[in-house]
Amino acid sequence: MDCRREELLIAAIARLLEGCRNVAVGMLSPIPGTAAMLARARDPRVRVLGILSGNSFTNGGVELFDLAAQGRLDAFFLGGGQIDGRGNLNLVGTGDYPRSEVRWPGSFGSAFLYALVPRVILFREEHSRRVLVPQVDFISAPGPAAEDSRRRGGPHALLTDLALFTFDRERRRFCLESVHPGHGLDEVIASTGFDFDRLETVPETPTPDAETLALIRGPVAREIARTYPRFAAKLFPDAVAAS
Amino acid sequence: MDCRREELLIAAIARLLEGCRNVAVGMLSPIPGTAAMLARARDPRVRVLGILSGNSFTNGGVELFDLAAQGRLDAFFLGGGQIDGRGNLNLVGTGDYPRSEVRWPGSFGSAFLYALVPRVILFREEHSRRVLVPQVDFISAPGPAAEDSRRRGGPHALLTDLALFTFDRERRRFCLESVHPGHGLDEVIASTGFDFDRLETVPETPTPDAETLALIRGPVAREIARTYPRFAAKLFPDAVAAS
Amino acid sequence: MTGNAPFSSLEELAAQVPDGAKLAVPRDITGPAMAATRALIRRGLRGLHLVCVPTSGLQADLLIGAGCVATLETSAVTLGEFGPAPRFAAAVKAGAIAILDATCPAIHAGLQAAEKGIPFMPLRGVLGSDLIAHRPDWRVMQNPFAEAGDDPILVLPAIRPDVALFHAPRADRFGNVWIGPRRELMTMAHAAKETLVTVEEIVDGDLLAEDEAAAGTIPALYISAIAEARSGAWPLAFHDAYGADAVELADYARLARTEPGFAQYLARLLELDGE
Amino acid sequence: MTGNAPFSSLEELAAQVPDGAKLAVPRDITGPAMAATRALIRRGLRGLHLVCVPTSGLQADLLIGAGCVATLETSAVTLGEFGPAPRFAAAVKAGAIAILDATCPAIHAGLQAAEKGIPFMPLRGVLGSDLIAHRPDWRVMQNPFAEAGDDPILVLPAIRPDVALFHAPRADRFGNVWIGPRRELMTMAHAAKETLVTVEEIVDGDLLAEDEAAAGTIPALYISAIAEARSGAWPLAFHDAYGADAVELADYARLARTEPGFAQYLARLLELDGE
Repeated sequence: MDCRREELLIAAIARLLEGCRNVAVGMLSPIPGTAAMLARARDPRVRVLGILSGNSFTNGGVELFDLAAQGRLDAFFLGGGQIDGRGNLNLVGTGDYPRSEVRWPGSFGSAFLYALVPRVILFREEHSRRVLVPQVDFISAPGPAAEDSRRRGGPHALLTDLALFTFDRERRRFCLESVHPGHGLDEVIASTGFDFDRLETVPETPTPDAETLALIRGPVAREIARTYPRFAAKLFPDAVAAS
Repeated sequence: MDCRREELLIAAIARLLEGCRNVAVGMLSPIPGTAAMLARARDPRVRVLGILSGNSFTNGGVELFDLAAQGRLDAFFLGGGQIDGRGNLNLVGTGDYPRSEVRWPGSFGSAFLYALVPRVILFREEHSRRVLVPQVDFISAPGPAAEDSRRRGGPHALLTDLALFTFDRERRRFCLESVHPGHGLDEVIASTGFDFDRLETVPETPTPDAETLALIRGPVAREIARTYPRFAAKLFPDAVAAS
Repeated sequence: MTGNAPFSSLEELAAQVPDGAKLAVPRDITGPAMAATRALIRRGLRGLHLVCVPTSGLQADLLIGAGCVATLETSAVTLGEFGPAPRFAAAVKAGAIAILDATCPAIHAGLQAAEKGIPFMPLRGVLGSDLIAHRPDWRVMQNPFAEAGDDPILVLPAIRPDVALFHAPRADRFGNVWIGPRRELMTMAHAAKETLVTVEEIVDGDLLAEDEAAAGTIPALYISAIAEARSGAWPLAFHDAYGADAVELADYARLARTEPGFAQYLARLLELDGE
Repeated sequence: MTGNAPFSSLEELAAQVPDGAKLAVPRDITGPAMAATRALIRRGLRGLHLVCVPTSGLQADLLIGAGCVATLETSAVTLGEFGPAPRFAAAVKAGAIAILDATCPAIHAGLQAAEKGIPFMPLRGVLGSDLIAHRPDWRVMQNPFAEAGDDPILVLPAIRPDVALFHAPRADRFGNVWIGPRRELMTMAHAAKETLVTVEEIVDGDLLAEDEAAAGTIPALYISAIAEARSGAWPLAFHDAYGADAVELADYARLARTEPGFAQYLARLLELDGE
């Protein structure tokens, strides 16, 4: 079945969300947002929180964080300018802090949500040694420490344009789950700045089946057009025009 | 000038509120409530908070306490089943806690507000050795301790049906300010279960002047009729009928 | 929002409060769920740890009198202008219930700690009160940010109710509940594991669709069950909707002074809702 | 409420932010007072400790570029879909401003501590983040309620702004300000010593008279000054009232990449409001 890069990622994230009830998504995250909407289209008990048009919060900006601390938030997405093999995230900048060579926006809620939300999905399209580094220059949000038994928060998986990894808490290492169609293991190794575990033969990331693609391109596309109009218009012009 | 017991108390409290901006009053406190309204009639910058029809809070029941902790609340009223000479208040009960001989409702916010609101006015109409005791059976809210330099909260004064006291922080004792018309020093001493300071000649509590009485019986009476209808109907039937 | 609104009957709602639950209820003027309280009594609920936010009146007195309460955590219980709460005072004197005396902002702070998922919350004041000596679950610590000298401060553990129960003006068909400015109800819903709500009416439309209504709305995600109960706060007043039933409340205050009088009142009260 | 509503012009309002003030502002989607921000820049404000609640965008970048900011306390600064905030990044690299990097819930917690008049607030998570090493004003302590073993927890000092500044849809003639569900604005007003507000319009009636509007209203007692400013959040979007001015924002993002480009943009911007 012919499927676009974004559709593959959307379907992969929706699989990672299986069994979740409350999923929060940032406003500038159209691919995770679309994936969450796909999960909801499949299971109406799924709630997608934090997208502007959803308006599901009524206690101000603190509510998302309180919700996570109450244990009500099942999944969230984080990225980062740098991600290292221990699962540490850097959203602050490169070089010596505070006078960073490259300064990124800042840590946002990552230092908190990464520790508290059980299924944090790391999503970063660019898969390169610039992003996936041996060690981050600044730890905005740390990967789980060995002794940190109280932590219930992520990481759960890392998804890029090339591959899908899961995270092994015991070993404190990523494990390559699958490589996307059209890419190879060598390319993944060459583009990753840290060591990771893998099976002897790494499967290919499954492409979405016809039913899933129909859902994405139909009702889900129409729904996300309200929240991510530019993204929807680019990716699903037919669905947007029809709605 | 002929004035009723309640009007004398209302005028006395209004004098104690001079210079205050934000005054909070409980719902079952018609005399302090009327006094606060009188203070507002004299100075429109006075805000009277916490009376139901005023509806001045929009953050739920916690807002009064947060307001006090922010330092925005200038005056509040407290009573108590027992008040002792150190300024300790008991709103819990007599005898051995927890199986009190007489159990009162409980401490409400007294333990907090008494420590934080600068001008806490103790108001208890009954002036007797049953109420004004040598030592309370249970300290709901303590009087100021000698070493407690951080405390900014009350007591400021104690007003009863017989007399007005102020509280001396240094000496940790009440000082008799004035005795109400129709009562004498001997009666006050006989009815008070604790020692207190006083001048050689104790003045009489001033009765409200004609202007004050006109304010109380006119605009203030009409205003409080909305919040304390029974109280207003009993005390100011003419004003209530005219409104 | 999704279409899984949890509507139920009063009896189904009452069945969701297990024996021994830590149950949070609002003060009389905020909106206790009185019809649901009768359903709780009718089903013979036992062993409650009742948390009054931050005080209670008729509701606590009824539940205590009916034998539903093992532990009472409150800043006060009173019938207000109708006088003292007689079953409360009698139970405390008899040692029939365990009492955790608090002060209003301490209960708010404990719920806010649970809302924020933090183990404790500091509170100024209260030091020197006998309340502290009788609350082994409270602690006094040094302020870690004190600039100079001794600066003790009270710290309160989070209060995480198993169930929050209250009455509200309306819910929509998605399960969102409008509470207006009575914000402690939102804190209770955020803090509690389950939240049960009775409402005067269930309305069409989406309370979250417009900012005007959303500002006073608890989103459905915090709500476990909703039952429609017209006059659900009776005989208490309910905001602008109806005043207190003064005859009924005076009747209660008079009869509940004795145990047989209370039993007589309760039998009549429970009959009211019929079966 | 009383009739002392503090209405003023934009310039009078801007004059109430002293040099060196700790100024709290909301994130881009909540309603920064952009017209007032231009008035602050025009009057040459200096030495701000800018607290972003909990992030900022155009407003922080403009104030930094114009030299108003000495210290920046924030969880992030970004122009969102228009890209990075160039003056922020340049000032941090050059060491021209002191940066206090935070994480969103830590800023909310600090403000809530000030709202509650407590010296600190605990927060879960964050442990192990380099943020802590660079925030000497934060502390890690043991949870005094830990049931067993080691249980470290971050505690954050109260953030008490000298001034909170934001834009809101409307105020009434008594000085009450309607913010709807954007509750962090109420926390900011409770936490700050003074609160300055610009509004789209001043309406008749009393926002506190009915529960519907009161649920989303900050009472006048917290408000120091109000100035009417139509399109006061421009060029940012303002809820349902108006969208973002994408041409203007793209223009800014492009020009502000260099210091001369920023100067050119700023000169044009300040001319807009005229004198």
